[in-house]
Amino acid sequence: MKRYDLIIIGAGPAGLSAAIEAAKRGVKVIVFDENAKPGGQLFKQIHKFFGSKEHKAKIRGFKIGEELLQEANHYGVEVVLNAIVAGLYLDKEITVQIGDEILHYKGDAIIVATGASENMVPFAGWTLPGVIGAGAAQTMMNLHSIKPGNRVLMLGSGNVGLVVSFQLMQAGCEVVALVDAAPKVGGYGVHASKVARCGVPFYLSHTIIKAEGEEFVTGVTLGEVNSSWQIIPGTEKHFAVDTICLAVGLSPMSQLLSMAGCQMQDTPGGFVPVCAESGETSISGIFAAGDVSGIEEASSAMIEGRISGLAAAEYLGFITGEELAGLSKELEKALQCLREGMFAPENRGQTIAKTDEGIEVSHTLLKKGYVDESEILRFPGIAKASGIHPVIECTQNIPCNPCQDVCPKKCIKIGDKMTALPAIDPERECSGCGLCVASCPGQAIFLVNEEYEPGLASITIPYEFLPLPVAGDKGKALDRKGKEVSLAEVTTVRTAKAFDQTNLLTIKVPADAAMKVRFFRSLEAEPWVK
Amino acid sequence: MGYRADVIIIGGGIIGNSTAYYLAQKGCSVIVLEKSDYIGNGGSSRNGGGVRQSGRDKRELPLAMYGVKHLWPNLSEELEMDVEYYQQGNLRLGKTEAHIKTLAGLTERAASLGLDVKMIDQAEAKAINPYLSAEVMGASWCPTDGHANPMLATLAYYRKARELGVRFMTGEEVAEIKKIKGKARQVVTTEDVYEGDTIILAAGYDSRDIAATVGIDVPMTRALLEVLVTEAQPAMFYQMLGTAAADFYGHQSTHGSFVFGGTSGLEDVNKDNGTPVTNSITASCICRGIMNYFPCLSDAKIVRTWAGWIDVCVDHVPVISPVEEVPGLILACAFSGHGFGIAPTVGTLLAQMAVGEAPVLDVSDFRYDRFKAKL
Amino acid sequence: MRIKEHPILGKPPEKRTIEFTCDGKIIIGLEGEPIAMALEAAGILIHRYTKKHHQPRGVFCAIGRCTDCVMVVNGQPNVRTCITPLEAGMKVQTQYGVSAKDR
Amino acid sequence: MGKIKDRLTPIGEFVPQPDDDMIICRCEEITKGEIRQAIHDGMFTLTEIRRFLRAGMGLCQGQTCTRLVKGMIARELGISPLEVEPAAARAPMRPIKMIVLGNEGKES
Repeated sequence: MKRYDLIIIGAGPAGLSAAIEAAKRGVKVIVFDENAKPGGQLFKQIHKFFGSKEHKAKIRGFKIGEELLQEANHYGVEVVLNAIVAGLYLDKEITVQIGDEILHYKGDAIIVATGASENMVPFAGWTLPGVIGAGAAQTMMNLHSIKPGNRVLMLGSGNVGLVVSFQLMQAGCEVVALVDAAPKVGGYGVHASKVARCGVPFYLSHTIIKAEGEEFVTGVTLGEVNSSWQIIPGTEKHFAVDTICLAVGLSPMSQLLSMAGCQMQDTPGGFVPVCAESGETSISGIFAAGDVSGIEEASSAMIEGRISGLAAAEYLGFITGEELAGLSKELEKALQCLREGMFAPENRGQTIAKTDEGIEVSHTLLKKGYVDESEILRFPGIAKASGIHPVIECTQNIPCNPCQDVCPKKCIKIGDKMTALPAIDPERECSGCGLCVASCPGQAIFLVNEEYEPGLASITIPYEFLPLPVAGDKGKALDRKGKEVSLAEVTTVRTAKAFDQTNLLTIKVPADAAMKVRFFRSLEAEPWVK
Repeated sequence: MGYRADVIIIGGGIIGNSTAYYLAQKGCSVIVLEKSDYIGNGGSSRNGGGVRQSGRDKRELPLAMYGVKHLWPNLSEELEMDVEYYQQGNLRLGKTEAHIKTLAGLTERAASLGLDVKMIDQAEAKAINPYLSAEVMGASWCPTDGHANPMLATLAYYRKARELGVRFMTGEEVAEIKKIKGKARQVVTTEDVYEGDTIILAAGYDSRDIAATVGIDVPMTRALLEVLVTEAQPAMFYQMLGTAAADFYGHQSTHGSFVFGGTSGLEDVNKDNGTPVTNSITASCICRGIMNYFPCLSDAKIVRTWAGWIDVCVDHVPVISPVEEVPGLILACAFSGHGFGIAPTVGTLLAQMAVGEAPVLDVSDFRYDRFKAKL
Repeated sequence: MRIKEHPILGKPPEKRTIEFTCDGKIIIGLEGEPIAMALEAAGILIHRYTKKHHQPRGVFCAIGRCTDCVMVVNGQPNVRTCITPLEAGMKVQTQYGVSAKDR
Repeated sequence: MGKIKDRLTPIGEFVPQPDDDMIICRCEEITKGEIRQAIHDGMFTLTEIRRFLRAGMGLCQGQTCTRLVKGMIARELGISPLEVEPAAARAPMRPIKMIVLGNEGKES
């Protein structure tokens, strides 16, 4: 029997983080993953992460994955890929399929970090080719450079639905609509806004009646639902699409833990092990970390992984109880930060009317995915100023603060509480460097100069599409819902290593459009525009 | 609040379900108490599905033959649900001279008791099942044996019994049987009290603890057995399979998947964590066993394994017996892994015993007090 | 439909192009990519027809869980094409029920 | 309302619904109507539905449909999905060829 101090199942953000922390303390660690590539979902996540520095905020998921792998290698973690853990048995024994044989391994401790799988929702025609999970879309485009379709309808307005919609457009697909049966947008408003400003219509309180097509999807019919989730007759809407993408939630993949006999509990968020804060399950020495113990963001999974890695190191006698307490204190604090704000786990499913600052939440944001012009002025990220200045359309309390850190002029204030809304300090002068625009994971910061030229304002927007416009290009200035406001001309396009693939596009528009325009579309900017 | 019925059956396995069905047909009121949350939680739905007469102890053989003759052929029709019964014979395979000798002995004994079973050679076996490996030297062949789907058979009895008004209580754990005025009358669960004129105890291994509450002991233990299920294969054959060396047993189901049971040889000393969870070596061992006889299945994928405890009697023959010391109590347990195939017969017999009819077969070989010291 | 250049990921890593067949037709794919991706790039969406209702199925989860994308590969049925790497000369067939049509 | 213990508890007549022919278990092609009918036939748990209809017992072993079937049982019985038992977890977590599963026990 091959024996390791610590066996970790799953080389995603939680598993790798756990491996790194344990290996750092001298623990002999082996990590198994069934996939050909390590990193779990990180390599499909091409957007920048929320959070603060310690959460690797403003770094793109796949780059975090690369960093974790490097670190794991550095500390001597053995990562075995294409290794399917078939079962978790008594005495912390696992069987693993590697190649054409089954191997038995025992660990003195085991961390299960198997992540989650997608939930699906049935409707007429949901078995047709062309109906896919949002995860499948991500796998196709971000791992294998394959476009999942040309015209896509997204079901689900949670963060996955929103982020993947944006990614679909980045891959060159047209997203014809974003649909959710819930009456309000489930994910972060900033994610919704960046999709809405590309012109994607949001249909809340709508669901799919049927997918059409004989051999594969050729269209979809939606209908509006009432408060008891019944379709309201006469509200049917038809779209010609070739792909329907489902992003209706995730469930922990906790089968191994349940097979091992860990005490489990069924919760609205899925079937999860009963865990201590360290991730230890009811079986001493078996830990759970990341989505398998409850669905959260990858940022949380990484911290949970680190905590469980340290806890396992303590369990195995590589560090003392006091050392563990000291080390995990900071981590628990960091984890707590991510669990605060309007999207905190305890607020799930609730409607929050006001921000922590007492500002009424934008209703259009929840219904249509963008903050209406009439609502935007009440938020502290919007302040009139002369000359160039940032406009921060970040209107919900989410755990994120790179904008505050990055501004060399200290124009942006969030304070110690990471979930506070960013505010503009009117006393400080913006240099127009654009670092805040590029660093905002929600792409919610714009630089506006109402006095760019007589009668013309300049607006700097984050831009992550191809082809990249060049100075002098003319196109359409779009508002927050993607509607044409005016014509616009690109004045400058800035790219820099520090911007990390977020290009800063500065356009000039009529001065009275300065608080309307938030996106630019050159006639050939997006491949789907003929 | 208290419930009463003519018959209280403890155990919602196939024995309890079939008995409930036959009793309901006779017009009795019946309550079935099942400890788990599911109907057919134990060995009833976790077995290889054999409906065999060959290879049986001579005491069991009449029960098996009665079932194959009178009950199984019409069961799907009677229960209005396909229980996937196939009567296409049983091949018990041998690969060595020693195997053949064992099989010949078994065959001779069974044949002398009136069962249509004979030894066949390699060519005959191949003619019956062309997929056999060249290593197979011969087999015993019982053409009237077969198999059925244990999960469906159990639920078919349940569904029909329920339709006939049998009250099934799941999640109802029996704490004790209570004698009232010298007669078994009450079944006390953790939540309620049930009263019946007759109490049938058919709770698998748990029967031992429950019987102990009225001072009766059945010498049995439990063993954890494992079964493998493959992905659906094209239709290949429908015989029941077994081997002289007991490497494995199994069959192909209507669905196309193969269901194979087997052992690693360590079953008697298996440990568990309180749930029927298998060990890490049995499935691999069974696969090797199967591939020795059916190399063509090497690429078939195992999609699922499961294990179930069986209640093993000290002499590997069930206890089906009224208990004179505790009038009103009938035991039906210690089936030793042989219960499924004879379940329709046993249900019929138990129903007859419960209503005071003479059972259609002699059950005296299955008495609870047959166990004696060896010297 | 392959993505030639991506605004964040840039150009996809170079891979050797190879030939394989799907229902006898020669198709060009990239070595080592999942079979399903090569088919998707070639516009082949239907991987199998179901046993009972003969309905078409294709990629659904793309990570090897749902088993909807299975096909007959080199004579073996039920191969999850979304996680099986493509090799030169592979013989891929649409699966009907549990086997290929010519069975 | 919690778990249903008494299997004679009335749950109302089976009323056909327009989308009863919708597939729920993609592998075994089991429809919504079949599952609803089974519940009305007394199959009150996920385990019984699986055994009765094979829903969740196909190639994927219920990865997609288990959650959906749970929801349907809860709806028909008028209980919370949390009162419907979770699916049992059994090895192997992914399908494994017999020749591979049999190839173990070697120390490498």
